[in-house]
Amino acid sequence: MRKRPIRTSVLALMWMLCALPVVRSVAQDGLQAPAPPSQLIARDRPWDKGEKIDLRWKLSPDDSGTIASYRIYRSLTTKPAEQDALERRIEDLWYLFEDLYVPMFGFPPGWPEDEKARYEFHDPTPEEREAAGTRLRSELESLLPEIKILAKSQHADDYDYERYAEAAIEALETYLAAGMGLVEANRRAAAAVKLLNHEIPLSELQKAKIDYENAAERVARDAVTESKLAGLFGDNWKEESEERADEIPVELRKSLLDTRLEAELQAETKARREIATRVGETRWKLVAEVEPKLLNIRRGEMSYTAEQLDRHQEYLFKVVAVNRAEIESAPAIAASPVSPDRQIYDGNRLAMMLVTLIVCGAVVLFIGIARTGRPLKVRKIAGLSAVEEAVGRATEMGRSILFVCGIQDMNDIQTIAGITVLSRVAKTAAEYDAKIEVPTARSLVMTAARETVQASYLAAGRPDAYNEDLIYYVTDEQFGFVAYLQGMMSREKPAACFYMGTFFAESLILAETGNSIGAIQIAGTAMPAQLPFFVAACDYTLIGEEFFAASAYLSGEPDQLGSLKGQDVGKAVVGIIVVLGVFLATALSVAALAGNEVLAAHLEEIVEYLQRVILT
Amino acid sequence: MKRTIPLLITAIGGFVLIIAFFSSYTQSWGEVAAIWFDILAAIAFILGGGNLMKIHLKKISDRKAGWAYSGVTLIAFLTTLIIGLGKIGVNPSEQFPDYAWSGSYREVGGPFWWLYEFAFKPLTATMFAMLAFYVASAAFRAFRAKNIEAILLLGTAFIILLGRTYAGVWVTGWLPEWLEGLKLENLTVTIMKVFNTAGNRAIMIGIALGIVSTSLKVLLGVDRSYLGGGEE
Amino acid sequence: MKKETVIWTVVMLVGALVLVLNGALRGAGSAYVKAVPMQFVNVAEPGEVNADWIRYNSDRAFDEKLCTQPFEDIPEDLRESWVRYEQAELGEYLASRAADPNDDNYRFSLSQTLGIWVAALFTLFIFSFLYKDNPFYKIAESSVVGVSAAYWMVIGFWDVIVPNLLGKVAPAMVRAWSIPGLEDPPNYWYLVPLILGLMLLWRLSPKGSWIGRWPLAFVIGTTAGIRLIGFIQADFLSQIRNTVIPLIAIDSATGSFAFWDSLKNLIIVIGVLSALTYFFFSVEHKGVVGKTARLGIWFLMITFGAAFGYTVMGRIALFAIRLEFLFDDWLWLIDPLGRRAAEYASLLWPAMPLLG
Amino acid sequence: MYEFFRDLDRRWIFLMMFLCVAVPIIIIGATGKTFPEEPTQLVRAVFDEIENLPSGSKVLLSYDYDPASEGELAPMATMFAYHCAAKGHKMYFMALWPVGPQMVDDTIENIIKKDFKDLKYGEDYVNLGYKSGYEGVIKVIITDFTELYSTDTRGTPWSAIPMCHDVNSVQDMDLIVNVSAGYAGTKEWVQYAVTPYPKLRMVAGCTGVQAPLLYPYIPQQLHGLLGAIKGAAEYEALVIEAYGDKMARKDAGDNPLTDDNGDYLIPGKYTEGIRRMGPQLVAHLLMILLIIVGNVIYFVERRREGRR
Repeated sequence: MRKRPIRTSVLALMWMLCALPVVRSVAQDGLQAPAPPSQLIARDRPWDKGEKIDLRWKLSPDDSGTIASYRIYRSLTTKPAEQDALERRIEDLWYLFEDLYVPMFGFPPGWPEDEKARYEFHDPTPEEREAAGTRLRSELESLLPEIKILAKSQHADDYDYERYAEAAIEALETYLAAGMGLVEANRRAAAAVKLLNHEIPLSELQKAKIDYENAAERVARDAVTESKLAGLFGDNWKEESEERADEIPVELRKSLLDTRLEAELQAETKARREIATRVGETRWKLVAEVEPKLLNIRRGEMSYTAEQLDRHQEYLFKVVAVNRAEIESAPAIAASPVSPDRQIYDGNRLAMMLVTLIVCGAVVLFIGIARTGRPLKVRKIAGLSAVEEAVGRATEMGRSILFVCGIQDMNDIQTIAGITVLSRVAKTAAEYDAKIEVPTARSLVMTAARETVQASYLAAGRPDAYNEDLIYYVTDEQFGFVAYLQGMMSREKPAACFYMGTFFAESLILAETGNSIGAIQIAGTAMPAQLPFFVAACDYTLIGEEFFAASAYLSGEPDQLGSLKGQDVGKAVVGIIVVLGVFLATALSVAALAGNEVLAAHLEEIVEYLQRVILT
Repeated sequence: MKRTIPLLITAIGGFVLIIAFFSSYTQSWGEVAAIWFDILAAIAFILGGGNLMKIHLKKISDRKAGWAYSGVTLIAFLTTLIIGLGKIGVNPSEQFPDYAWSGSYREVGGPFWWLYEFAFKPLTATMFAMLAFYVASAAFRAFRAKNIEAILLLGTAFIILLGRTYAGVWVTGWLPEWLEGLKLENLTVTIMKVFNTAGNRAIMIGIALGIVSTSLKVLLGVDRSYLGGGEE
Repeated sequence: MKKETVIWTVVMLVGALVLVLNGALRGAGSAYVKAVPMQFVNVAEPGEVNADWIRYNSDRAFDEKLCTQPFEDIPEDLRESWVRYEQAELGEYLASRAADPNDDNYRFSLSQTLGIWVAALFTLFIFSFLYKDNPFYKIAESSVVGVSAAYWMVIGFWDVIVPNLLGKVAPAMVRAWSIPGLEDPPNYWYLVPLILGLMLLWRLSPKGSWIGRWPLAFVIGTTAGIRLIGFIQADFLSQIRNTVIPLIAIDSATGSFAFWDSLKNLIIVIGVLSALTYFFFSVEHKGVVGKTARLGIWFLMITFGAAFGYTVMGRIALFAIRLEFLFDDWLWLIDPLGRRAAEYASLLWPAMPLLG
Repeated sequence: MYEFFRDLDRRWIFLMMFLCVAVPIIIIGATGKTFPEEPTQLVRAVFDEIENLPSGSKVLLSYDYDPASEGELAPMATMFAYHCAAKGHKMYFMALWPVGPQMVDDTIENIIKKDFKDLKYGEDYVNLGYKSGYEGVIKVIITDFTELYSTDTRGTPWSAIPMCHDVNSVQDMDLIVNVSAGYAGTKEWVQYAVTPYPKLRMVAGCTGVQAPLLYPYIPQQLHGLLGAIKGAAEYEALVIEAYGDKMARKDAGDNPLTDDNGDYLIPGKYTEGIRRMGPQLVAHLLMILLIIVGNVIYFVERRREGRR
């Protein structure tokens, strides 16, 4: 009787939804470029990790029917000019080191003769050495302060490479102090500069340049190699040549090398020339293409959040409108470049934090209530009353109890839950004077289980009965552990078996073996895939959440029982959110079916907010 | 002291990680803690391995029943350990041919690989394969239609078992098109997508709540059995 | 009991005889390898701190002057070589022998042949437990415990301790010893797990074993923190999100009402809510709650049945593979992959006409 | 009779199970005869997803499994590679499991190098290898491959691999194919790749244990699924139906060989799944029989008790 008014009002609401006016837009294809969007504003997104920028713009004044979508571009920004120049100087310095090494110090002893020919260097005269050394020294001295500034700059800090810069500076200073004569100092200095050069992150433009050069080089190389090796090995020259390398004549190797070097040089020159013509032009990268939704059109503006940005770069954005004939409008460009900032609090996780606080708060609250001594009612769980019975039976029969805390390590909550159950079972066992055996698959679990069982024996007032050797490590390997358990169970025939923790495929092997020796078996796990096997083969199974509740039940302490009430609050929260969400989603599809686009659009926004923001 | 400090360590470690999760600067702390855990677990191998040796040596020296098998275990353990830790019979890696220790200890063709391929793998895989037998005996023994719950369990298993072989096609292949949804292979899909989804979801939500409350109990010191019982 | 022993002894002797004959006459269970020479050349530029080794016969080798001479002529300190053995099939071995009797690239491998026999025997030993516990199973069990415990220790050492602990605390040492490519600078934060680890080992000393509780407390605390957050994010919220579905579904293709999808959605929502009711601890399962919880159990049972059915498939496949190993690699009874020449293909050829 | 079954020693069941698997393996292994496969909707969806892409499309194949699950998954991995190669797609192999690259190499050696000799490494297929980090890898490469994959497994720089020139991220792929044995695997690909980027298409092959947990994602996030060995077998049947003439053993004149019925002679490596379905079918029937017998005993027992 009580429910009828609600049902009636829901029906009435749905009827009203269907009756709302319908908005339709007339599609009109234009061949001309659409009018551009305007007032593009780019702002750092507040409360994020420093990787997002919010964009907002006014829609193109053209009819919404003709605009298919908006394309968002961002510029491939370069670093500040000074930064770029410094990088280039460091690069040059590296080449200088390379070029000067041999003229300064001659070839290292034992260097093969034809290797010397490869460098086209002669053993330098003392004057040449002197000159080269002076030049290197002056270059270095002028550059060192700049490198120091770089190493201390915000830039280095951000990219976390100042340690390399520091190491490089140290090596270079040693080098300058040591003079020119030390081969080892020179080597280390060269390596230091190379390191520095290597560690400076490239801008996107530079990356593109390098890619282009590499590609040109590779094409040139393959073109030379393929014709020659294909003649020798046929179509599959690449694999074949690697397998039958011994058959490649030495002369062919030599001529290949020469022609390749030549071709590479040409290709690189050509690539550099081509790149040079492109430098200076602004390059845009398409970030996304978004379609305006009904609500956007009504509001006349749209927004988008550019993600996955680098917080050390500055970005310029532009937005263009695209009509149905795929023609782009003139762009709306943001006034100035922005770079994303990082804030200490991650706002994406606000909703999650609230949920965490509610769920945890409920548990804490009920534990608190329980401590005040108010009685708490909780229902019974069948499997748990069997614990005492199982221990008792083992004592009667004079056989042992087997307890397995799963096969995972202590970084799994199920193992911890298993250990807490163990503490209660061990206490009961100590009181009954039954022998309890705990083989473990992890060393840390063995350690923790020993602590636990020892304490339980102490609590039961029988510390002398505790035997450390009954809690032992077998092997980390899942099936090695099971092979051992299977053999052990069939030989020692424990009267009661507990499986409490994370189990995988071994669940059924254990349960079946236990069954064949006629043991009472009680299992508890939160592995959905293994539950059916325990349910089928064990006497009692604690399913999922019941397993975590077990230790609270077994302890019987009021504050532990309080946590169960807290969990129930969590479930109630789930129920409320699900019912609410389902209602909204249903209303959305009813509105859509009825053709009420405006209402549908509003509802869609709400449902999306629920799913994308609150429940993420 | 002996109990208060560990409780403090637990609470601080846990709550710091929870708070760290919500700040942009400290989100990676969880991963660091996971790496540290791996290191701790690897060091703990010394405890586990030592314990293994101790137990078996004791069995041998006591001449307990079956002490010879302890000998087998010890020999297998030590052989594998020495070959593996010593990278015996392993070639250097291809990038660094001049570093004798740079090769992979698992190199194909090496002695450690041999132990893996011809002892570790067949032994563990065969243990795994024994499940085929246990599944059969469990099906025979445990799947009895005692009540509605049991009927649902075995009925579903029945449909899936049939639906996932050619037998399913034989049994219901004659159904007309408008009853296509009842063909076993399609029924299988419906069961999986609807009932199985609903059940699994409820279990997962429940487990998540159970884990939250267990974690909280541990962090708040309500449940401190792992440190040894209630009293100081 | 005596009779059983006699029967088993006879069965085993006959079996062993057949195996030996099968191995000796047909070569069953033998393995072959292909020898691949591995030749490396150091092509580092002068002044380069690190050596730059490349395969003598790789693609890159054609860009290096050093490789334009026969391998033997390269200065000794600039080259390294050894032989790698790859697994090969009998078919390849026979083919290479037929083409050139002196070709020793393909060889018979004693160690791997032995390996196949060991693996096959271990497989049988483990299966023998299905009959009953016996000494063979005990041998297999003891071996697997020993081998696997050591195996995981070795992995823990080379994959965790060396790169993640030593590599962070003393990178220079590790670089000079086993990971020459290691680039990271020292990170002394990793002394924390090292110290915790040492505290853990304190348990071995007779006094002050309580120190071992500190690392344990750290582990349990951090685990609780990480899992609490992780499960709320991954399971709790995402499963609720997936359950927010319309009870009136729309066919995305036609835009009209979809009856069957709506029904499915309804069942899912009811299923989730009723199964959650089953897990309620505060209320006894009586009355409306009891009925809802009962419905919840039904959903759970269907879930379990489905999981059971699917898992069975995997388990049988695993067993089939062990048998294929025995029949194919070891006994050479079958040859579905065509790895051996026709005359080795099957022992069953006399029975072929019968099998059709 | 009833007493015999009631007190049945489980070793009899073990023996039956052994025979049900061993006999079909030997018969199928010796005769090459197999059961026919009737592909189901989900498997057909997987096949269509690859088949309907225009030739030359980019397909990312992530092999996330290890030797322990090879039995169920290797046939799928083989067939995925064959199908993509036969259709002329560009294949980008990668792995989230440490041993995954070996699985990829096996596939490349046995399938691509043997049966598609004209495909070139780096132009038609590439092995990007393994990166550690589980789902973290997916989260990164979904927006940028080069952040993790600066080279392929052979050490070739990304920019030097021709087929990678127009690839920036997973989003540039026309299809993701995943072979998965657990974590990290299909679930993570769905969660971190397809869910945030719904334009991506994805099909997967997984072990039987995983399948129940993946069904909730079909068909919105996962566009096709091969579940366990059965899925593999059905998929094999579909590919053989479409490409049997290419796949079959060839005579000296490079013409496909056929058997007496006019069916193509397919090499054993392409029928692994179909062959394994023989023991699977018989074993499933045994399981069903056991459940029925078990229940008959139960009801007889109950009736007798009731009579008492």
